[in-house]
Amino acid sequence: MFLLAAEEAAANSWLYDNAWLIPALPALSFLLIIFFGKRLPNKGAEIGIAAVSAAFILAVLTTFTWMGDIRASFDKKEEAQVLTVDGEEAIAVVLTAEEGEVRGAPIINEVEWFGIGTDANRTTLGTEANGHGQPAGGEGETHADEEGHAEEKAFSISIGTWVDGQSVMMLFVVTFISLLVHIYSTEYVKGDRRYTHYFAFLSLFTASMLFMVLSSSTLQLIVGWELVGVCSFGLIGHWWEEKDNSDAALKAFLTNRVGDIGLLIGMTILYFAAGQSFSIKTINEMAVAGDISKGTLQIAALCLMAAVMSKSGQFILHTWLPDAMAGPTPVSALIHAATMVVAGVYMIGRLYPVFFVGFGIAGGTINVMAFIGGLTCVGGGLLAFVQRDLKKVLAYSTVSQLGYMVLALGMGAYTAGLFHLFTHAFFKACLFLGAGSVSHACHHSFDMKADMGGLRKYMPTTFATFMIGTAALAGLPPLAGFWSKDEILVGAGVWPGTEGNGTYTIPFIFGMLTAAMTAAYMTRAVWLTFFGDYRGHEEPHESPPRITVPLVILAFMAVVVGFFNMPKQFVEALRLPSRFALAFEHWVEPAGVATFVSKEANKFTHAKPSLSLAVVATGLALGAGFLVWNYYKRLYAMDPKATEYTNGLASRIPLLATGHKVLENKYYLDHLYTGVIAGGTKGPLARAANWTNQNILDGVVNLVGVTSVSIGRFVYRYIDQGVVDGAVNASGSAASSFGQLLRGMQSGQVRQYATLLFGAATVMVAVFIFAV
Amino acid sequence: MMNLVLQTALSDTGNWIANIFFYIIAAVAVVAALKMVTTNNVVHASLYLLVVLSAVAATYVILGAEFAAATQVLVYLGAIMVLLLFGVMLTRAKIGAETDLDYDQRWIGALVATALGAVMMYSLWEGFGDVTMPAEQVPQRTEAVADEIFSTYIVPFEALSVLLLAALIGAVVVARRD
Amino acid sequence: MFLNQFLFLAAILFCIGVYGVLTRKNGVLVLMSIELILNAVNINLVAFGAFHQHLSGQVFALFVIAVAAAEVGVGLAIVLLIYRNRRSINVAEANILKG
Amino acid sequence: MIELAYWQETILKLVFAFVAVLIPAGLTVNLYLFKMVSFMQSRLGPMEAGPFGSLQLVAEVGKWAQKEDIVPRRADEFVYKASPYVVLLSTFLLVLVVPFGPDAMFANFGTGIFFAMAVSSVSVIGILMAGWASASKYSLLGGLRAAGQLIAYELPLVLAVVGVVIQAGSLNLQDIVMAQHNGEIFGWGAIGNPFILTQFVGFMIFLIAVQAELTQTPFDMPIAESELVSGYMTEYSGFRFLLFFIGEFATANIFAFLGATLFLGGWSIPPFLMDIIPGLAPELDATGAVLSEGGNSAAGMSPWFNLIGPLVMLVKMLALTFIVYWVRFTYPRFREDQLQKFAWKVLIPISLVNIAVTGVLKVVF
Repeated sequence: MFLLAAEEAAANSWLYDNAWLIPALPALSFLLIIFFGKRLPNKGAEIGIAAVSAAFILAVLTTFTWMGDIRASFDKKEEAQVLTVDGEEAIAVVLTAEEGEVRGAPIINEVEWFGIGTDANRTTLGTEANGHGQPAGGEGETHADEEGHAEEKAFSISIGTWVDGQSVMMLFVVTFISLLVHIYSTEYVKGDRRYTHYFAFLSLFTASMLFMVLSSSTLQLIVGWELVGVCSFGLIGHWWEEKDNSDAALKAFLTNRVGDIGLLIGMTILYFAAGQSFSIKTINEMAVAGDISKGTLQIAALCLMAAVMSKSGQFILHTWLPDAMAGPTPVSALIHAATMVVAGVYMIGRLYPVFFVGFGIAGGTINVMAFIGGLTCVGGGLLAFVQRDLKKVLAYSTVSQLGYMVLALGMGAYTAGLFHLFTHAFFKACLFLGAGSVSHACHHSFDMKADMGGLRKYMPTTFATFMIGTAALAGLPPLAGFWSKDEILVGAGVWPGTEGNGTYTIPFIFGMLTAAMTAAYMTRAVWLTFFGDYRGHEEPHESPPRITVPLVILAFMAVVVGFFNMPKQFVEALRLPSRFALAFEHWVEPAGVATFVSKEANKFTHAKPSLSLAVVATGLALGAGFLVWNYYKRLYAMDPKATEYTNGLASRIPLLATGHKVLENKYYLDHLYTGVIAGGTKGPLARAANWTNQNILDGVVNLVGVTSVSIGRFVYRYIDQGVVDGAVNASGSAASSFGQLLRGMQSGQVRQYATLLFGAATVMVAVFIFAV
Repeated sequence: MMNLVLQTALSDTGNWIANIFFYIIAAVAVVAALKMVTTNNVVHASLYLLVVLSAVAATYVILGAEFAAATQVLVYLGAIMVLLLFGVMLTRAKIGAETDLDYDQRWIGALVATALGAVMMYSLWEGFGDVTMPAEQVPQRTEAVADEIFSTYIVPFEALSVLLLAALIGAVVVARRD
Repeated sequence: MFLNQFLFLAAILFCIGVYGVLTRKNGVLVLMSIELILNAVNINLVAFGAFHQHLSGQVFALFVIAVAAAEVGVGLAIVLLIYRNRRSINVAEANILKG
Repeated sequence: MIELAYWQETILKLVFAFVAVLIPAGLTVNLYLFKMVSFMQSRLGPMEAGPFGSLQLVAEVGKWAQKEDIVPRRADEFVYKASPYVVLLSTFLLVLVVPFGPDAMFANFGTGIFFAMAVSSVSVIGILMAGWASASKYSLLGGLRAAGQLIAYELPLVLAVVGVVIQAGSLNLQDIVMAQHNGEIFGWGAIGNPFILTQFVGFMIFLIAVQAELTQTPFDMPIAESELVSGYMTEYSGFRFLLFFIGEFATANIFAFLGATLFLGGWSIPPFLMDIIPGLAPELDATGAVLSEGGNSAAGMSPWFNLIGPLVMLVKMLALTFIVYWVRFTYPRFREDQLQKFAWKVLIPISLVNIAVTGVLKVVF
């Protein structure tokens, strides 16, 4: 294919073609650490850091190259029109939105992994560079060719790398956070009995995650998916001597197996639906072109959704994620906040056409994905209120934020969802590592109520970075979370003036609620940890630089990454160059999606930003945060060491049997309710509900009950006793005597059963032979 | 020697030799099988089964399935029968006749088996009465069998390996003393 | 050579196996009769494979042999378990399922 | 070549099969059991019968043959009597597939080594039969031990052979011999490529497993005199004991023949010797490979090898049996659990790794 973008990138293609190096380096490091780690002066940590640094540098270079390529084609948008080459229409760049924004197509390099069959003309080994800028409309013919060629092959499976905006973004995130976590870990798990083992697993995890990110076929995706699951299992159970930890590891593993069944079934369905192809490209293109029936896609998407639910901690399969906090904190930051748990979100993005068509996202009002995402973000947020373990607050917050991403993708806000993934990775990693730092100071306790409080004086750096992370998570401008959260809310298409892919009213309400709740529970966590008086026993201390430096870097990132996707109006208002607007969208949104969400088909649009929505959402968050703050302030005034009111109203209302076992615990319920009622929002509501329940509902129920009792009496006396019972008794005794007859048949003797079986078979065969 | 049998059996002129061999083998197999189900000593029964299995292996050779024959010997004679003998001996098989090996009403079994046999033979006779085997038979090469297993039947093959693993674990779990 | 001569042999062995399954009380003997039945099936498979000049028959016979191995392993384990619990491998006594 | 009728060929082969089993068995018994063990124990051994006691074996056979053949009263007579023949049958079936020259072999199976592995397990049945039918606790225990041991070591034996099969690319023993004869090590083919060099791990596993399969010390629990009197052979006497005795040594020889075929180049001699000795050069086809016809990949080799080959094999066999008896006369006995552990936890894992490595290297080179 003769494409401008391809020419442009040819010079830089070394990085694309050798993207396999990025996962290969940590994989190599895993082997080296396993075999030689124990003998090295730093017990293998240096190998891990070196390998991940190298992978990080490669990832950064790839990212910049990618950005440069996109920029180059963006500048060429005037020239980039339809070309005709050899009588074949090929479109150089894909024009989607009204200004003709440019999308980069994936660069796929594949080699045959293994093949079966004796066909000599099997696919040629080596790299096969599929061109840049897959044409929007012209894929029909070219693909017919490729398909035809594929038919000749015997069964073969390819392994390859898929470089496009989405994967480049993840490469950057994974290597960046992994590197920081490696550095952080050298201090955090210092002197651990399985130090080498720990670093080996970190390396393996990094390799597997990168392998999964770069996968070009669904099979490869599954392999990577399972590998990260294994690493997660190994690292949650890092201190397996304690039963809780190994239980948590098992729970994570088993819960994920539930989703994996969905993954396997879904991928199998797609494999057969796409004409026996594992290629993500083929599957996506066929889904876009309507070559796979919508019903099939729907079933496949539902199955894959189960996998997303387990891996990305969506309700109701989220329960393993909070328990996974039993692992070391850096692991929680890397795996259970920033990277592995977003694998589900990543997969949705990777196979977005399947979900988009399968769930009918375009133009809808609600769908499974948006609903599950909404449920998760609200449910996770609520649960975060009642935790006394700082890491668990963050864990439920992660659940909630993952729900946010899924919600966004379910509403068709593709870029928003992935952008939130991107920003969330930084500030949540920052928060987790901050929590680790706090616990490092408080002698490895995460109990906010018993062992913390007033830490801001003792650990200023940690406090500052934690505050930045909190503000970013709560979505306060101009930090990262603000931009991504805002984009998601806009994407719902509910607020006047935003367009979007439909009108997702219920998800929007969920989203707004979550925005408020996030601010509230994070305020609570911050207050309990850093304000008030110190409630622990020993003097806390600031952590050493190997812990604080990653924190500062991550806090910095949490401040700046949001600016990658500023809305156009905002950029114009600040008089910045226009290319700063929606940069992330340009870079990340893949051509695979762009082809299918073409403007002509009018299926996919980007929502328009709305200043008023941003103001309202921020106000909501600030308000919620302020209410909680006020609550604790008053509490502090009563008793400096108190962490909750002792006689809350909630202990009397067992209303919240809403879904989670933790909420069944009176103590936590109490706290949640006091918190909310002090905020003055839910109290009257609950009372009103109670009143309605007691007076109206009960009245109706009683009425119905009385009526039915009298009817029942009548029926019993005249119909049941007389007519029905007579019939029943008769049939009963008939069945009983017949049963006595049959009882002889069931002797428990295998021989007798076998005799009957063979005899019956003989008779049947004879009947078939002679009678038919 | 056996390959000579094979070669001659599969050539045009050697048909009658193969036939003679086949009938001898078949007679041995049937007699041994009958003895197996009627003898009143468990070890004798297993040894008769051994004869039947060897005869079946010989039948495979006549049919040109050399690999299947070798597998039959390796798996059945070398493993399954040894296992069975093991089991028999571990469960204290007596030397000499045992009285309680059969049910009293053998005629039911005989009736069912005979009826089944009659029906099967009738249908076979109707279906393949005068169908002859292809005259020009080539022994099926092991290589070709391997190709077949690892291309067309790769999925059943993998499933089978999982089954064997499951059986292994199952057997250990069932027989374990705890 | 007729195809039927193999099929008849298989049919006869099959019926003898069925007779064994139906009349034997001893667990091991029942297992052996089942082996006989499987072998009869195998003869059919191989014979038809040779008849059609196709390898599938042989391949399936191999599969059946492997499955038989698994079956004997598990079956024998069960028999040994029964022996351990009841000091007898008489299947007639293993009738807890009696209705 | 002299063309023989089918019946002539068959009779000739039967005779030769007896020769191939019995002569080496007698040789090794005389050489190793009578003389070598004596020297290792600093004594002379038999000296009276024949020069340096070389006819001692004849005397022994005569002695055993005239002893009474006792069947214990409670024994299962038929099974008791049949079992030595089953053991010997396995030995004779084994020798069928061993090639002694380009044409000097009894049967050229496509699945030669697989067949050998299959029939080698038949002897277990004979042993179990003997153990059960003797109506003796020692015999039964010996039989069960033997069966457990033979099954356990059958696996590493087969797995060790798989490495060779992968490298040769064939199950046919003649092909394996030719693969070694024509092979090269890093482009140097003067001695061919006897697989002992490239499959040394497999060779060691093979030797150990053979030692166990033959129930030779240190793996002689089934017949351990000090524990089980003589295991499954306790009740046997006279001619039937002699059969077991022959079976033991003959099987050792056959396994050594197989080992020589698999790892030492079989009946072939190093290629550079063939260049030196006149009249031994093979007929080559256009591509420079040895002619092959009728499924026999060695058909083009000089017919003289039909005479030289058996002698070469004899020498190689004696070398391997020497190792077997050397170990036998040197080491003390394992314990039963150690034996099982050694098979399942050491030999099998190593042989699996060996297979994996061989497979990878086969693909790479």
